[in-house]
Amino acid sequence: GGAGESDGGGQQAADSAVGVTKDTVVIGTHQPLTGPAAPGYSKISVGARAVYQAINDGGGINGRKIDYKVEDDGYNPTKTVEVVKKLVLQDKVFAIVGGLGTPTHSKVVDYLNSEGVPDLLVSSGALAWDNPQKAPMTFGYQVDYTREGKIQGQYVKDTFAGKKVGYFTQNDDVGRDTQAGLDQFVKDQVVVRQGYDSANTDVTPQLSALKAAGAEVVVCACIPAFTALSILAAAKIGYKPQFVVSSIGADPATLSGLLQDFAKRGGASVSSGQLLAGLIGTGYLPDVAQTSDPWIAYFKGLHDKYIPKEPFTNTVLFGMVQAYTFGQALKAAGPDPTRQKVVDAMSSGALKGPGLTPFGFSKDSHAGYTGAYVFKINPDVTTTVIQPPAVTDRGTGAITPYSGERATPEQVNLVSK
Amino acid sequence: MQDFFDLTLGGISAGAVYAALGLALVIIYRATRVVNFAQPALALISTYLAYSVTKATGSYWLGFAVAIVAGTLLGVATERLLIRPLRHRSELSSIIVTLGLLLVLQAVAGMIWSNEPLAFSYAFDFRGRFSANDLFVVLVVVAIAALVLVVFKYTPLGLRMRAAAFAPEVARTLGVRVGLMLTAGWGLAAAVGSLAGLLATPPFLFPNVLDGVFVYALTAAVLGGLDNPLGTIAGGFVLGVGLSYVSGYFGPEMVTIAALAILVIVLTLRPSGLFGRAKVRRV
Amino acid sequence: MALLGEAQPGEDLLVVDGLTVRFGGLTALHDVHLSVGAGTVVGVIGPNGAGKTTLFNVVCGFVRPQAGRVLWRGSPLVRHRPEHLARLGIVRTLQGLGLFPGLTVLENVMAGAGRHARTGAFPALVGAGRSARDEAELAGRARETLGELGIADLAGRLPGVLPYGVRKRVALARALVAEPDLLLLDEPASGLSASELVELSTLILSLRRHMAVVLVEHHMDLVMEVCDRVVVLNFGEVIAAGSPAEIQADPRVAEAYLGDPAEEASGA
Amino acid sequence: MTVRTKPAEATATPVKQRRTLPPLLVHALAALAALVVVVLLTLVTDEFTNLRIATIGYYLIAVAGLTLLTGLTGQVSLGHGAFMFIGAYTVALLVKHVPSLPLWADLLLASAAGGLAGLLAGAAAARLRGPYLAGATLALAVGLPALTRKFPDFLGGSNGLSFTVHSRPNGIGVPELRWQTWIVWLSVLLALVLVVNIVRGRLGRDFRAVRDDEVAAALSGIAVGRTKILAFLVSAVCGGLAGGLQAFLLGTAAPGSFTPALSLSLLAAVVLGGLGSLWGALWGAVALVYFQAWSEDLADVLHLNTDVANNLPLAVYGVILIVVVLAFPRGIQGGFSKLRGLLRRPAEKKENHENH
Amino acid sequence: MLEIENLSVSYGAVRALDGVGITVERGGITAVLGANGAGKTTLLRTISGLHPARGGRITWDERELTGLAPDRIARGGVAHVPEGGGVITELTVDENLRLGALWRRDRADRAAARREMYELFPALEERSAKPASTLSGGERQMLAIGRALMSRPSLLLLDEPSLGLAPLITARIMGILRDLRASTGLTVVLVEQNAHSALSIADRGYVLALGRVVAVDTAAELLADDGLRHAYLGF
Ligand SMILES: Nc1ncnc2c1ncn2[C@@H]1O[C@H](COP(=O)(O)OP(=O)(O)OP(=O)(O)O)[C@@H](O)[C@H]1O
Ligand SMILES: Nc1ncnc2c1ncn2[C@@H]1O[C@H](COP(=O)(O)OP(=O)(O)OP(=O)(O)O)[C@@H](O)[C@H]1O
Ligand SMILES: [Mg+2]
Ligand SMILES: [Mg+2]
Repeated sequence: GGAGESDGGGQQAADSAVGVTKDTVVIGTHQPLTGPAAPGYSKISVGARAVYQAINDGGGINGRKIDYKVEDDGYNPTKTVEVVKKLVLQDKVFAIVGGLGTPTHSKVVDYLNSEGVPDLLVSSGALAWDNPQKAPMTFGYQVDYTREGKIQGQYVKDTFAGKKVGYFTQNDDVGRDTQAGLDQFVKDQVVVRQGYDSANTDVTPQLSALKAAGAEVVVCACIPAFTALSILAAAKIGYKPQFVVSSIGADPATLSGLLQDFAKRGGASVSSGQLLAGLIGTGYLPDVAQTSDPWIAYFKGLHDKYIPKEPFTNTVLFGMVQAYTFGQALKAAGPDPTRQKVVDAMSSGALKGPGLTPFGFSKDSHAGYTGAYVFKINPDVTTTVIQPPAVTDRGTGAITPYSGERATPEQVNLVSK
Repeated sequence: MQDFFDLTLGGISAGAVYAALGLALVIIYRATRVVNFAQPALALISTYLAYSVTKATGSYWLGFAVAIVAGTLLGVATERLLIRPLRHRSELSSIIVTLGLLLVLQAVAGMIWSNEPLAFSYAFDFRGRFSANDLFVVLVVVAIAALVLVVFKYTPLGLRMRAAAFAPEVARTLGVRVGLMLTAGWGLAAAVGSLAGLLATPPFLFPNVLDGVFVYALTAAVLGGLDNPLGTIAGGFVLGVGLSYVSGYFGPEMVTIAALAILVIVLTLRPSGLFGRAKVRRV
Repeated sequence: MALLGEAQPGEDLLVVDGLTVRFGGLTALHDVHLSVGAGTVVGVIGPNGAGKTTLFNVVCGFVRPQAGRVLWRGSPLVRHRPEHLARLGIVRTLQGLGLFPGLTVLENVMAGAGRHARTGAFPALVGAGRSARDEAELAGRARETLGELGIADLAGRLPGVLPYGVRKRVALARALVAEPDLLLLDEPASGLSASELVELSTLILSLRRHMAVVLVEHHMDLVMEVCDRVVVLNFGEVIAAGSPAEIQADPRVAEAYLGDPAEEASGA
Repeated sequence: MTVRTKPAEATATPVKQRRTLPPLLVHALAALAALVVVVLLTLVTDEFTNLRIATIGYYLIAVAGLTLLTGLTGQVSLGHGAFMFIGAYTVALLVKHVPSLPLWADLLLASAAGGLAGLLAGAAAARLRGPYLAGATLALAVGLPALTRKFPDFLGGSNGLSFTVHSRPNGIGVPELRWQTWIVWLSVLLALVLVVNIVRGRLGRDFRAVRDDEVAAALSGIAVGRTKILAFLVSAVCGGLAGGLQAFLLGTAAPGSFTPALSLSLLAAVVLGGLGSLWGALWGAVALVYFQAWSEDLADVLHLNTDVANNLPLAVYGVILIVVVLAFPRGIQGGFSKLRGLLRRPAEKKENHENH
Repeated sequence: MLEIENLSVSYGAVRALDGVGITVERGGITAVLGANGAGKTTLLRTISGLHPARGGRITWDERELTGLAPDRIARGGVAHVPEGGGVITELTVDENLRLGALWRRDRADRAAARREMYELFPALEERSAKPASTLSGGERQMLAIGRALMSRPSLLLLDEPSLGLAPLITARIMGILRDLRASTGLTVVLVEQNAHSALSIADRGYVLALGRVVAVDTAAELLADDGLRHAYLGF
């Protein structure tokens, strides 16, 4: 086993099959279901649950149904530690899957690793999850912020050469790591850097500053609500930059929901399409609007069957893909899964799935998706890919186009009908 | 300089919203000596109702009206069911009960409308440095404050309400229908609170949307002196503009610290707020 | 205004020297002189709003005068605050009651005895050293004082449920337990029954052996009986001072305060 | 009605004779007994329950501090979480930057840092009353954690700091969590001895006197301002310790943990337990931990649509707050006292010191 | 006519009034005397509805007051000056005064009553715009009495009105009561510690002790009865 630094007790636990019975596997996660951080995230577990339900309805994985326990931590790290300990000690989960948030999850990584609990597919793009030496049980999921920043940076540099660039980033690791990537390419084009604080929804001062500095391209490392807020604030002050938005905040479905029927009043009429048209975003999963994509069609089917009342957004899709990926790993762990076997399956590099870029999982890397594609939002809020998937590393390595094959749903065939 | 001007205008419309919710707090405080922590939740529910009505009928103003009426009823019900039984109890009891109500109503909102943000539009066009909507917000708030001031200070109804709040037992022996006054105070306050919710919510509506506004509203009310509607308005604008400068010049992460600093400075110099009654005889 | 019988500063415990207090446009005290010698009972009377309580407030440091000063044992009290008084040996009762409703009668009285506690703040904080014995001693004193006022059996009750007259006694006990050198009594007799009045006057007379007393009162019988000297305030000015008999005979006092003799009979 | 002639000596003698155990000793013995109970409890419960017991421990000291401030001195603080914030960050920074310092020193410094903040807050707050105080303290709870974002390199920004405190000596065959629980309770009980001493002694009386009537208190020689600040100081020391213990126990310090919601639930615990009573603080802390747990379990049991299920615990918790306050005017402790009164009515009547 | 029959009131287990019967003729001034804790305040509070009766009946002008809310009793013309005055310190002097007659419809009459009160108590007029908290103890008492008279009550309940008043003012107030009785037929129940001054204007007096009526007679007889005076009134 690779449980380098964890103590003896942890290593024993790693080989255990806690949470696995003849016919069930108990897994858990922590999510902000309520409180100020819930908007935007509370639907992830809904998507995941739909997939687990589909798996269970199809007889489970190797005959075991997945018991998915979702604990609400309200994005409060103290609460996260408590609920994760509850999941581990009381519910005796087999693994934590998709724990959400950097400030929250970073508080339980040490604990989960020392207890030998697989900590899979963390819902955050922080770099910390990819540390197989110190955190052998922890695996990332989404593309990390620096990789994504690099891809955005190169795109901006190539496409908007010579134009003035402004950054608008969340005041935490999202902003910091993204800028680290961006700066490798567009540092000398940058005229202004503004940050926002997720507790303060008035972003007009920042947008005014971006406008005042003459930024023609605004790279926005924002969560969806703040992407929408910046678009509205820009509209308010009559500022029309080219927005380039990170995957965490560029879901067209969510954005158009947020921006529908604004400013229809007082004679003006601005539809969400008008506000969003031309916005450039990055992504690593196919977009829900790309109905021709086999995986989108597949997940849409699950959605319509299990959660038809929820809007089918990329947020829901995010949860679905996450659950599906875990299902693949569990299946790969064989008929008698142990914690160590699941970890080995994760790092085997064999997981091919819904994402348009590959996972970075191997013996030496626990990075999640390793690249992104670039898309543009059309006036009808569909998307067009304007730069195909490319992959890179989190350092200063090159960005290379990715041309690997994706497995189709039929090939993976996780859920039997 | 352009920056300064924009920040000022932005601060004014933000401040108007703080003032509006602050007014609701002041009215209830004047009417029942209770700080109503459930105020944001009462406003929240009314705003969600407005959202649903607007969505169903397409009429913003119908939703607006429904929200005000619903808010009033909610306020009345709160007073009757939760606050009245606490008449003879410490101020803490009412703080905790209104907090409990805040949790319940936010949860109910989440259950019905989900915790995900919904688009909630402005009353008028929001575009422009000082947009039609900004003007509307400021005018409404100033008008309401003036009205509240006149009602409380110059009408017999206001006098009754104040007497009922300060000394219910004495007021009763003077023929004041104390229960009615307290209920009326809550109804009025909740109506103003709902209005504040409608003004403060856009662009997005979610269960915790008014939390931050509430903190600043309470700060504004305390700044201005809780007994004084015009003080609250002043407090709201001072806070709105001040925080806008801080956000613009020092960064948004400084805003909450700045609010604390402003409050501490003002209260150190004037423990009853900018416009609160100064010293009272104590012996 | 130099008044007859005014003692030289230095001989007196308390000297009030040219005190003027204004509230906005209203002059509550104007150039008031007054002195209180050890072991004397000085009455301060005057119509409602004459400034009697304000005078006490200045002595206690609640109100800062616009002019004049207050000397305690010959040295001026500068920027003094109410909480310093007890240590100086001055204790005051409040017009009304001023009891602590959440403290038992015993605790109310013990709160007034803090002057005698010998432990510093830190030992009291950790409950070390003498603090426990100190507390027991304070309780002993408080019980004794309550006993002397005839209400020892009520030690464990909360004051809120007691009749007014009894509460008044508790307030008095709280003042006396500090064993002050100067006791300022603001209307101690209000709300007391006739028999209690008699007891009160006996008590005040007996206090004279240990302390000086300044008495603000509207019960003329009491004032006349216990006071060595009486000072009359009207609209913030001293209009008369002298022995009770002189005061009673003074026509200005009758006009401003007592009313005509016929009504006085029924009024006092 | 005559007044004594020779006061001091007359009373001093009899007191010396009926000497009982000093309260400090009595309280220390009680704390020891409580520690034994807690240790036994942790031995018979599973590890996760140990965590809950530890959680109750640090909430207890925070709530006890707030009880002293709000229940005894009448100063309503909506910002007590700010002191926990300071305590937690003190421990976090010490563990990260001065790892050689022993745990007890970390905790002591956390309490001291909390106390220092309390001193400042108290000095600013001493002149405020009612809603003004409430507003200012709420602003404190909102504003202070924002400091972390101003100094992201030092305080870790919104992600906060993570660390591990190794407190368990090698060779002790006790699970880590159980050991931590013992440490937490040991510290809490030590601090409680201090608090109980204060509450039962002269200072406690001064606190209550100031709460009841500031003017009369001043005239009784109680320095009102200083007493209020002292109350803030003591309660902030407790808050700082609670925060420090939380950091020690959970290995985290992040701004997201110290939201106004935390401060408000501490206040709720004070009222739920029974205002002004230290036993109440215990019930309040228990309620804080278990009411939330129960409402979550309840939501789990009922299988509901996700929006309802997600929000149900919050609603249930809110309802509990409302119902308890409405139905038990004197909180849980008040309910207990009433019950006890009913059980043995005639026996005790003489010295009815409220249960503090 | 105010008729109180067999009235009993308790505070928890403490019985404050026990089978009290009192009759006051219209236009009469009746003194209620008694030592501390006799139940005088409780009696007035029960009449004005602030405290529930455990048993018995109170009628005023043929109308039963028992069980009515205090504000209805007040609007029926019963004014109550509570022990200590009950001035609302947060309101101004003028607001306190106006509050007294707010329930009366007739605006002009309200204004006239206000002028009258300022004439009666000039000290109040000077301070009309100040918060009542700035008043001296005696001034507050004046304000409380003025406020009660504002509504031109038909029954006035006074709880120790002389508390803290200078002899001159006490005498003036007693005079005012006598005048009002003569001019408007005001009925007064006067609770006093100060038996002497109360009996000097009252027609009749009741003496309470431990919640029971122990003596009732004309004021003159009571004043003359030395035994009673010593036993219950202490002078
Ligand atoms: N803080 C204050 N602000 C304004 N006016 C005040 C203040 N304190 C006292 N006054 C006024 O000063 C005058 C003197 O008041 P003071 O209380 O000293 O009277 P007093 O002699 O004690 O009367 P009483 O016998 O009625 O108690 C009063 O007219 C009062 O209204
Ligand atoms: N709120 C209360 N709770 C309990 N007992 C009370 C309460 N109020 C009054 N009492 C008791 O009722 C009895 C009558 O009190 P009341 O105040 O009516 O007497 P009073 O004649 O007005 O006395 P005083 O002359 O002191 O004003 C007293 O024994 C008193 O202790
Ligand atoms: Mg006075
Ligand atoms: Mg009475």
